Amino acid sequence: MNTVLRALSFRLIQAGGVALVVGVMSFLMMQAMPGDMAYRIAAARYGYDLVSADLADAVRAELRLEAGPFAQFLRWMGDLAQLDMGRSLVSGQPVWQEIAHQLGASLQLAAAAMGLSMLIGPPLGIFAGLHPGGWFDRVLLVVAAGFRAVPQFLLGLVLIVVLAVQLRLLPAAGHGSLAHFVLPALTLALGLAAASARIARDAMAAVAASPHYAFARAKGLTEAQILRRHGLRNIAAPLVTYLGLQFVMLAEGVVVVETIFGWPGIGHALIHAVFHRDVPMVQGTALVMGLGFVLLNAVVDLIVRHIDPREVQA
Amino acid sequence: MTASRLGWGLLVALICFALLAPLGDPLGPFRQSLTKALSGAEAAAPFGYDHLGRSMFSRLAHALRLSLLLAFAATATAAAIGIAFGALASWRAGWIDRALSLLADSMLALPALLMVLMMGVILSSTPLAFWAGLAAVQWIEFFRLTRSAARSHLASPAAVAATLQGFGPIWIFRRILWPEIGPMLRTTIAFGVANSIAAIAALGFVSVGMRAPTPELGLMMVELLPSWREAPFALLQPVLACFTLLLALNLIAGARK
Amino acid sequence: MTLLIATDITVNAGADCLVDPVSITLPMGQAVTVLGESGSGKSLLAQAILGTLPKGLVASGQLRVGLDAFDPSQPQGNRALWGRRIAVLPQEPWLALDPLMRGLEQVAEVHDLVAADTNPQARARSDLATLGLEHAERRFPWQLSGGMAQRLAFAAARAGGAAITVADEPTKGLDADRRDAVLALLRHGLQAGGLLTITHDLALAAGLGGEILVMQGGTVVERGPAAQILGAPEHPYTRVLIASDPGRWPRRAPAPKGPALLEAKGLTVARAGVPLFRPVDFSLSRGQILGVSGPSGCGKSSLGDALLGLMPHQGSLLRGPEVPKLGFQKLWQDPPAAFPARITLGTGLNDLILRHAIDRSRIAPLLNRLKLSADLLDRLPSAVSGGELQRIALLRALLLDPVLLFADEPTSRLDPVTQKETIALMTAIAAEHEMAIVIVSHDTSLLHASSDRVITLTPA
Amino acid sequence: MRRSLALLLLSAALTPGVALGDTAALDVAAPFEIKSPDPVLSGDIFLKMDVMETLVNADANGGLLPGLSDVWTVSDNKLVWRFNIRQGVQFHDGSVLTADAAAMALNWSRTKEGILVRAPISGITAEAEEVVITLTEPFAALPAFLAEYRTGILAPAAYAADGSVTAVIGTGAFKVTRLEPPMTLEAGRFDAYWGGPAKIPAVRYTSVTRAETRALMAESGDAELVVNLDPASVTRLQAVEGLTVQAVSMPRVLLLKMNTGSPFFDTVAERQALSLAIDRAGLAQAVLRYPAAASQMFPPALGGWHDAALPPLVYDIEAAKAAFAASGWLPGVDGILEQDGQRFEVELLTYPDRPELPLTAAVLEQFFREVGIAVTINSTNSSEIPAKHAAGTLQLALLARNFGLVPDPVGTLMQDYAPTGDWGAMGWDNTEFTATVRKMAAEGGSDADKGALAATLHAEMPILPIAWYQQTAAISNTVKGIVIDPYERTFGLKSAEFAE
Repeated sequence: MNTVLRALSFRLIQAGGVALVVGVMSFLMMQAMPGDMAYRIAAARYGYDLVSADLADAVRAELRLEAGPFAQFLRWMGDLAQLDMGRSLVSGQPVWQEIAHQLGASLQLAAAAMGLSMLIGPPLGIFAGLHPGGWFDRVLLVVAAGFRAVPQFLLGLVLIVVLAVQLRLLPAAGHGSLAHFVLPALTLALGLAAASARIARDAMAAVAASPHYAFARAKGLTEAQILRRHGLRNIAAPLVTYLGLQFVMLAEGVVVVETIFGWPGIGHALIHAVFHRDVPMVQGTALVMGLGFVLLNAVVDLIVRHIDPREVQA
Repeated sequence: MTASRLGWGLLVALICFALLAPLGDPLGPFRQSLTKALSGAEAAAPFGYDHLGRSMFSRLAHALRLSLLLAFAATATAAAIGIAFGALASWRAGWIDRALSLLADSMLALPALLMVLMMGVILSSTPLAFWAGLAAVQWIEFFRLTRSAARSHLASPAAVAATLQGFGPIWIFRRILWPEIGPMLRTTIAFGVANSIAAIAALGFVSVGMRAPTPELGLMMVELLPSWREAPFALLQPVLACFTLLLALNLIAGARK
Repeated sequence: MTLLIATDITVNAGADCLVDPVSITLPMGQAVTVLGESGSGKSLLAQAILGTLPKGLVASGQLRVGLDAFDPSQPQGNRALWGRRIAVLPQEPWLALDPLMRGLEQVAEVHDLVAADTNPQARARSDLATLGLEHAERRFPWQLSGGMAQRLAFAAARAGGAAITVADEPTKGLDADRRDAVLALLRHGLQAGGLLTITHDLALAAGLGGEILVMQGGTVVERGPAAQILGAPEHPYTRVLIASDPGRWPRRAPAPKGPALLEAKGLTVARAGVPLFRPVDFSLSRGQILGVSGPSGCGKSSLGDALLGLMPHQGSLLRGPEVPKLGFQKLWQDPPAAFPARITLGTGLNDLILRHAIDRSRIAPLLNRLKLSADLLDRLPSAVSGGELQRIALLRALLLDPVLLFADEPTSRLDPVTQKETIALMTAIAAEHEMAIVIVSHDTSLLHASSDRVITLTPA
Repeated sequence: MRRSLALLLLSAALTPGVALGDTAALDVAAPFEIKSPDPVLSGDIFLKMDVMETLVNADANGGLLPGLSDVWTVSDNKLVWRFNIRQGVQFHDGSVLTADAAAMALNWSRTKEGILVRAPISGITAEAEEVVITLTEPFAALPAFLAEYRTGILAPAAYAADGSVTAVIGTGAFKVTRLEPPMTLEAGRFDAYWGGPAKIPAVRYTSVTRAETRALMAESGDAELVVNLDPASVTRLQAVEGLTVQAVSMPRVLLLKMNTGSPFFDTVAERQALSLAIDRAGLAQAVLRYPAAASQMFPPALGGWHDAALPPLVYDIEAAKAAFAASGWLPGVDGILEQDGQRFEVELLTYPDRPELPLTAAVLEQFFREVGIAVTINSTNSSEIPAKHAAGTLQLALLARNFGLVPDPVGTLMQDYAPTGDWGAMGWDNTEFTATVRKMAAEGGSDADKGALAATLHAEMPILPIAWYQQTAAISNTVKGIVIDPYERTFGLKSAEFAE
């Protein structure tokens, strides 16, 4: 049990590190912010047509920007210490609410894409890994490299044109119904599956070449029995670790797909926040994404520890 | 191994194109003639013209130069920092190791997109922001790789033998560590460059990357995307260039020993 | 009753013949042992019978198990034998058990899936109880000691109900106590079946009895009952092989005692504050050889590291005043690990020469003395045999004019004949260079034959 | 924020925001994002989706019509306006629209940098059935201001105590059923609508920022109405069966702003020379893809302001070179113009919010290089333009300006040209022009006044018009009655219906 505690305390320290890094980055951002922050926020709030010196002055007064970056930084960090991420400078909504909505949409899409990719990638990888060097293995290597090299927006466009415009099977874009999930999730899943197929392939090849796999054969088990009883569990640990990592990479890779398919999401929110210098939003998003990563890793740690109880070298 | 050789072949071909094409190019990437917008190939512009009548040949070459230069610079910087820190952490151990590991773990938790965007705010120049942001994301991988390789190899009999024979840390790094991590680095660097190129193009595509009229693959795609039915070949060029580049790097990185 | 008859088994790699025709008959309750060194083709023979030859190698001949005939050139057909008719004991059992499956299940699954037993759990439980493994039921393999893992693997391999057991190098890298345990285990299996053992271990062969085949270079050079082969070998190679048993080595003439190089009083090494072994006292002068024995894990290597100054020690350890800076050198158990893996041996030696301004002309005579060919230096460590590599390690150490050499199991990975040559060379060189040697081994007869004095470490 | 982060992540992941698409709804796809329920921030969308209404309405020509106020009067001294509130109007929460409620909404708008701060208002009160607005000086454009989306009327229950808006409770023909900034707004038919219930049961607004995606949504039948098509898609969608593409000239103009205080642009001759260097027709064709080259400041959509008799702006590169030479700008050794040792090197500021702007800037840079002007393009945040205007460091800026924000362009003119403004003239002061604009704002003006102002801008060129915008939309043939409004106030949803 104390190994679990040790792993969790490591994640806690990591969470602290994340908060610190986000804090320092935010401070640097504040320092680097040109003097016209008020103009930028005004432009974001009211639309570029309506920005004027008067509006900028009003924003400056409202947000107490005159106090200088250091004072603002302290104020924001102080709020954060009380678990208050503040309000968006642009919309005036609590950062918390905005993130919850947008991150939720991103996570839904990411989860759908992950689920789909797991149906495609690992089975192909396992099959290739059982016959390393065979024709299927070599074809998979090239096909996987190809799918990883296709820009996602292109894949998305092709899917829209074929499945939505030509065949009219699915909605082209938008958010709200189950049918809206299919195309963006598929776009993401193909790239993800290409990557996870490789990981599954390498893990499977390593396990299949291991002495214990050979011994299982010597014991008289059939290949299917060996795969089920000694293969899957042994490749699960590296695969789950990788899928955890992939989920995070997905959360950011999703931004391109989000814009193509008109999906609300965290990547989208982050780009807007950075572009509009909405510091509390940037800070809040960074913090939530960073801590989400830590949390996810803690969960992955626990799962992997359950699958493979050997002491994992840190 | 053939996949890897194919990858190297494609990469070298693209680099040659990027380096050599602008030498014999009469138009340059910015010269426009609106009347030739989206028209086909001719002697002065072998790949045709874009929506503003600029030479696709020239723009493609410059875009490839930019992507390759930025991606290689960022990855090289990341590798240098990561390897140095990784070697330092495993050599000195103790609190230096713990501090560097915590820094790496914390930065790892921040999504790459965030890092690049934040650098974009802190640094005013976009290429500089890409370079710094991508390097800040990638050094962690090199750090972890070097650190774990160094930890196992510094405790190996070969390293102990070297110490007993009076060799210093530099010899051990050069003769034992470097030859071991070198091949792994090839993979990591190839993936790093591929990811950087993809990131630059993706950010260009969502309009937060390089700014027009700079020729950049993602930006060219987004500019030509509206005309994808009128002039599919114009759009296909940056797409193919990007695809080939990434494919080459993925094949190099994915090759098995 | 005859369990297995293999007739004229050969192994070919393309046109090369790796194993000349060999015939084996395995009767019930009997052991057949194939004795030989690495490269003799003894393992290929076993693989040909099992149908597990690596890709590119082709077997031929006839194979009959019980009443059924099998074709060794069609190895796919042999699979039906595995587990059901032939139990294969793994070489390194701790690696052969699935690390993520508990002990009982590893045995029970064979009863269930191979033997189709109605109550596999109960059968497995009784198997484990027979072998004294009640505690291993709920444990993972990595939670078991080496010996327990060996017994568990034995139980799993035989759970399918096979009468024939094939064991390939079952004692590789084991010390004497563990070797005896394996012997007992194999004899236990012999009660209800036949045993085919592949080994270079003379003591094991002697213990199993039955028939012995001696192989060299792919050919059986001599075969016969165990007592006859071991007692009165006829073929010159068999004689060399039997003479290489450390128990038969000539005793070393004691070295003259010179001024002390090392003086240890109440010496021990602690890990995390806990001493590893009971304190020992010894002194060592130039030219002397000290043997160190003790059970595995008692800190033999750590003692060496303490002598070399690589690790702190407890108690008193005095070094002679005239010891030069690089005067203490070490030989490792696994020779390839002691060299940088990715540079040629010559490059490494060259760096050493440059680093310490050593006279380059010293290399040629040393190569000669150590019976090494100069072109070995152009190779990577992985392309040189273990015996040659250990001698190159010795050469590398000698270039620095050491006064003490700590040799940590220097020959445990080598074949018996090579082991004998290497140890002989080491002791001769020690005398020539007035160098002291501390030699660690699990083989006490080796230590007694080659050392001036042997100390035995006992766990604290 | 009291809950733990873990809870947030979990609940966000599990939120069943997934419901099957409602095919009975009319789908609208547009690029504009919903920022918040506050009309000051996102009222344009609420207005267009017929969720919220204003006191005053406007027709397709900018003419004012009764809205939630059926009739209004102004006192003889022009300082007191009385807007009579229409009777029998209900908010979506069932409460009744009263003068009190309307006054409250307007007063909240006034505190929030809404458009009303720009009017000389001293007080807004409710008297019986009238909203009474008192001014400090005459202001004829007030009804036009009250047609602007930022003065939209929401129910008192929509406002929190601090004036922030918590829900969109309007009076429109559709009642908000789901509002998820920044992408989605869904509204169902409001049966108690004062103008009679709409024919369509529900509408849904989706913000889709990428033009290509919007075009594909139109093509695949996902959205019945798609606005702001990109130029390339227009051509393609025209060929798609079941779709109608509409283009309407709108009062938005692509402008080149110059610092007339700098030595490069301080004379009319220089500014005219610069104008001659621009091939407007070629640019419009290449970038905007429709024949929209500006021949003068105001597009034909602005009736009364557009004067067909004005000599059109032309492209003549040789004349441009000659004019610069006459002004003392002569080519140096590298072809760049010089005057008294100063090289003609300027920074052109623009912003990427509208994708055509950086492109246009790139095209202009090439045009100007032809006559010997070295231009550095700085494509940055839009707010840099007012910021650098205020600091006096701006040289050239490319921007798109809407003269129809308030249906009466005089509001924009007053902000931008009487005498200068963030998005208008810089360093240009024509006292007669200023006086005329101020008079029009206070008292209203005749077409002759409008023509005179347009002629002045055409002659003095404090800013260079480049192109006039068109509003383009793709409409599915399954719906009837959709309106493309140049003033971007309505889609005509409340009277639209599904065919069949």
